Amino acid sequence: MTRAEAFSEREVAMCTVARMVENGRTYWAAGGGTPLYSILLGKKLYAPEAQYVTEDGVIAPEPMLPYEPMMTMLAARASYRALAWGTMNTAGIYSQLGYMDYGVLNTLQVDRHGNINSTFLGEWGAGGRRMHGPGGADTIAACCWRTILITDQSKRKFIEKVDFISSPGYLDGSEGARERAGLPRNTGPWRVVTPWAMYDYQDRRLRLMARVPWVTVDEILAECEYKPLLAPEIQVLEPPTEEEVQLLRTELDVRGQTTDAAGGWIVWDGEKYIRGGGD
Amino acid sequence: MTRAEAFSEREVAMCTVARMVENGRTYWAAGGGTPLYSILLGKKLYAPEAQYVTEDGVIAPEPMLPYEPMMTMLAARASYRALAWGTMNTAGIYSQLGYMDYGVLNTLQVDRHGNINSTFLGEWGAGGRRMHGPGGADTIAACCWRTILITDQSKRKFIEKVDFISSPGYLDGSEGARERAGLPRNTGPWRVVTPWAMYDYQDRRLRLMARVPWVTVDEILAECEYKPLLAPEIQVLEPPTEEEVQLLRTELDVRGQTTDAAGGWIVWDGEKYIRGGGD
Amino acid sequence: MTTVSEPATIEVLASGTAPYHKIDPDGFREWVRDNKQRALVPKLMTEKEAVQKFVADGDYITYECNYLTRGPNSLLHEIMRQQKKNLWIAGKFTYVDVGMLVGAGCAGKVDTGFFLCTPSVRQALDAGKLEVYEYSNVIMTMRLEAGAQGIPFIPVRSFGGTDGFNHSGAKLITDPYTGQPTVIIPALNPDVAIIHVQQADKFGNARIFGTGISDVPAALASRKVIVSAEEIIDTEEIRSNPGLTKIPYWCVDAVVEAPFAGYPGTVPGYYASDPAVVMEVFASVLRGAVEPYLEKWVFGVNSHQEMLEKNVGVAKLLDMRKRETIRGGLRA
Amino acid sequence: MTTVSEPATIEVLASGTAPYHKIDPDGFREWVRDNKQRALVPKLMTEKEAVQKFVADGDYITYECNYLTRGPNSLLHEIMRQQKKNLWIAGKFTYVDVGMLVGAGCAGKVDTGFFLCTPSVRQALDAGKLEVYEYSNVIMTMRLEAGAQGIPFIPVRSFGGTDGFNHSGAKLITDPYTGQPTVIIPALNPDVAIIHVQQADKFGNARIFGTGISDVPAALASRKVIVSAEEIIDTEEIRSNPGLTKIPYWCVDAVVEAPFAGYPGTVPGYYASDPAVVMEVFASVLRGAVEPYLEKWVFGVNSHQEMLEKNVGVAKLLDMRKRETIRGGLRA
Repeated sequence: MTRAEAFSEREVAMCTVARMVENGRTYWAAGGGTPLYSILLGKKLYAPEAQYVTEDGVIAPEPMLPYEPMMTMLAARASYRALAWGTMNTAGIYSQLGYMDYGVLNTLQVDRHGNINSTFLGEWGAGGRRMHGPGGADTIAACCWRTILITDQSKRKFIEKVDFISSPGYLDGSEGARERAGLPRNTGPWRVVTPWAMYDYQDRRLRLMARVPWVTVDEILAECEYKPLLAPEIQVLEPPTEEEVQLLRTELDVRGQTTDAAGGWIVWDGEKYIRGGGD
Repeated sequence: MTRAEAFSEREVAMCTVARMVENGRTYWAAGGGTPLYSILLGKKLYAPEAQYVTEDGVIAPEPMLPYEPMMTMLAARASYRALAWGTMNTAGIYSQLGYMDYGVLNTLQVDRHGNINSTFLGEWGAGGRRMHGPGGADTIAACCWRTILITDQSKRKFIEKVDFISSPGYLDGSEGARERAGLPRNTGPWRVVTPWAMYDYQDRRLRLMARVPWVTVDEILAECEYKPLLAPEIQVLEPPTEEEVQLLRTELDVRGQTTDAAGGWIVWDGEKYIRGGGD
Repeated sequence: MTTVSEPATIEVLASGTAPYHKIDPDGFREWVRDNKQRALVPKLMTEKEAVQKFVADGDYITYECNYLTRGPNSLLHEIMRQQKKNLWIAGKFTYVDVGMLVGAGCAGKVDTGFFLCTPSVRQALDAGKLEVYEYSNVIMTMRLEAGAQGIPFIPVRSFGGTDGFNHSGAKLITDPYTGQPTVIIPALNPDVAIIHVQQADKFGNARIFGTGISDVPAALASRKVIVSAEEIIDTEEIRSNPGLTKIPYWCVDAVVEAPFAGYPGTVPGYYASDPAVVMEVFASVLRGAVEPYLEKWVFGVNSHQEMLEKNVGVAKLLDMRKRETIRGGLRA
Repeated sequence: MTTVSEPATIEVLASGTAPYHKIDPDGFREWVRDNKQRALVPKLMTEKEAVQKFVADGDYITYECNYLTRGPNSLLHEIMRQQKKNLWIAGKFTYVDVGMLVGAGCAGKVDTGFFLCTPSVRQALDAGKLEVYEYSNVIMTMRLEAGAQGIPFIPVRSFGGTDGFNHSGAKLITDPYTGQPTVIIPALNPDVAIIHVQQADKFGNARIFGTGISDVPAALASRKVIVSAEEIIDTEEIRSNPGLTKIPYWCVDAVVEAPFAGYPGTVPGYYASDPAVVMEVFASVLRGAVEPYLEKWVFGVNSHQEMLEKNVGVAKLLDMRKRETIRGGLRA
């Protein structure tokens, strides 16, 4: 595998998630953006026998890539060569039944306990900024065995307590809080991936476990509103490879709408990675 | 229409029901016996635009007749040229939604309030005779707007109070009893048809409204365990026509399993109908 | 085998506080009895007639799927042209459509789901012209599923613990069978559903190919159902393969022949999208500049066909059709 | 729009008193996580292996549809041959099958539905060897539907007011949304489902043509699922038309290639029934003389294929195939 010479921050996060994709596991990709592209990237390069569904109930497709703009669900190319076609309740019901190993989703805000806000910034009903709502992410976060959250590393996103819980994390963080709220046993947030870092959870609290080579732990912590737990040893994530970014750019996000939507660029100067413009 | 010269008691009941079938109405036929044949007879002779479903969720078929023995549901000939195919829950759900105008069913026992027993003769759990159970008839009796019950005229069948309510009539006969039990509003028993008579309901109590020409009201009442209400004028039902019995015998119940299963024969002697052997 | 000791009551642990569309299973049944044709009656009409007849101001409306994929766009456009007011929108799996309906002045309430929350939506919210109640996509389609069964509510395994729950019609109860906290959600029976399908006969028997969101539940759960179809096919064709019928005629009140009704989006198996116009609508809704788009594509024409004629043209339509090369399972 | 005043509790107006199969949505999820293959793993095996591996004494079993129509008869016969004991049977839309299973000594409990209550069933009941709990066909398939959604119960609009209700696991509650009395029924998650289909691939992706009873809910609701198929088809064929797949592979634990498995009944589109043997089984079960039938068709042979070879023969099978002339919608 060859080192990629230049890549965007968003591409970093997608490549990191792609490497987490496992053969023989099922994934529910929230919407049709970074979660779907991360899974497809992982499936193409590392885990061809990973299977996924999207909200329209497509089961294990072999999509005809690239998609046309905004046509990542329901379109013929997106549902091509599936093993079965269903509906949104198909996806909902299989996840209720425990068939979905992993949910992959993104968000605007995530808090200390992995709760997700994509609905409202500010106090609901008392001024603030209305956003798009949870979509399918609420059911993904509730019912998949493990959820992987993709977001950007920013103080506005990593906050102590989300303004509005659109999709459930560990709620108030107490043991059994999800079960008391009616959610299935032994489910919940598992990883958070940003262009800079990866987090897991210890006792239902977010914990920094890894960083990319070109960012320090302090820089990461500076982009968190509160101080997350720290793993005893902070691992260093592998940067994107040339194969990964090529595939992303030529077959998946060919128009760059998903990968370029946010974040700066990182360039390999022959000795080290340098953070470039953007952001 | 020509008078039929000879016919069985069971044929009489089926022809009576067939004449009640209306264009533009929906029917749920319980099982695949007399209810289905009665509807098909009515559809073929009187109401081609009546539509029906059976328990397997077939919608408005044009079956290839005759059926092979016991093959009145699910078989290719039975579901032929339907407008849609479904499942048992299809039938269940459309009836819950109020799409089924009429349910047609048969039974072992019916009581004063139209309650139906097909489960147990005797005291449940304390000896007696176990029967086959309600099948789909419970949902038919609960959810179709009106139910038409086909049974034989016998003291053992027309009883004061059924031993076991398999499918609901007016329950204890009080106003609102069905609603209090969770059943949909304004539904319930509508007619009972036997080879001898037809009944409707007044204030949720069974009422004799018509008889066949060869049986007197007293003979009918002698075959009821209790005395049903009597309509001010007891109408006389038209006997089967040659067209009806021919169609029944040549296209529908070609092996006579349904029509000959019970009851004697009636013969036209040139002046009047005479009850013959059997019974 | 389990015998649970019987509580005399079921505890309600929490209740959302939002208004929800009226739940009345018995009333819905009576509507069906009095309004749904169980006879095979031809229901072909124009989009204009269908919307005049079956969409009223204040109606709760659901549609399948959305503006970009098998969208009932000819009907959505007509609703905007007829300036229907104060609609309550089932905002599940929507994209640009809610922003368009708000921009056109048609929307009064939204149950979300998901929708692009655009400047015009935010203005309407701030001005108190729009109310939003909180659900999620699957919770909305499960509400429709309950409505499609004629039952008042249904248990679900998601939604608990969210703030959406608090601003919804959901409840958390102690399940009487397991004793575990369980979320139940209110059924949804919209006043009107508009659904675009690939094929239908004149009575409304409809075929849908490919994946979907909640076409069948929406058709069963709604009091009035308008189906638009790429092609009207003969009932003989329907009867030749009953396994392909997704929605039976008796649910359907109006059938509109509407080739390319999904424009500028795709209808699987029939045509690919028009990417330039997809980006145009997306950008204009997102930027809150929806009026020019509506002016050009909705208000500036009298019908969907006129829009195709004036704004699209044969070459583009043929190209969209040509680019849709996948057929397996998408054409009968 | 409605805001109902919130009761702190929901009244339970009545409860059935019968035992019901364990309801444990979270436990079912864990079973799925630990036992269902999400990888594409070939699952072809013989009827003997499948029953040995996936049917245990005491299991709650459901099957589709029944002995006479698309019946999983090769598997039912094998269960009897292997003398599985004390099965709890989902007796919905059954016919002769319950009488056969009781006659073969395999059944311990039945949730009915409908079954031919034959002399041998009555003897077993009187001897205390068989227990029957009371439901109806739709109540049973709705219980499976709830089980297939992973929820503990579901409201229904029938069953209220019956004596079946009293001898079941149903409850009558005050619906917290409308205030009206509403029946809820316990979900059903069988231990094992056996389903005969027209086509499946080696992974278990299954196509079913024609009408059905509750194939898909049964497959989703059950811990172990054995599918037998008239034909094994290639996965390429499955992928060529995903709209025809009714059961996806991940629900299925075993796939048995079983041409003519529905004998003596029909499999729509493939073969008509054998009327003489249909009448034979019907008569023998009804008269309580089921042993000679079982001896000839079940115990006297080692496998379904041997039964076809010894007791049926080529000419009859070809004739059954020939008499099934209807193809529309029943063959891919």
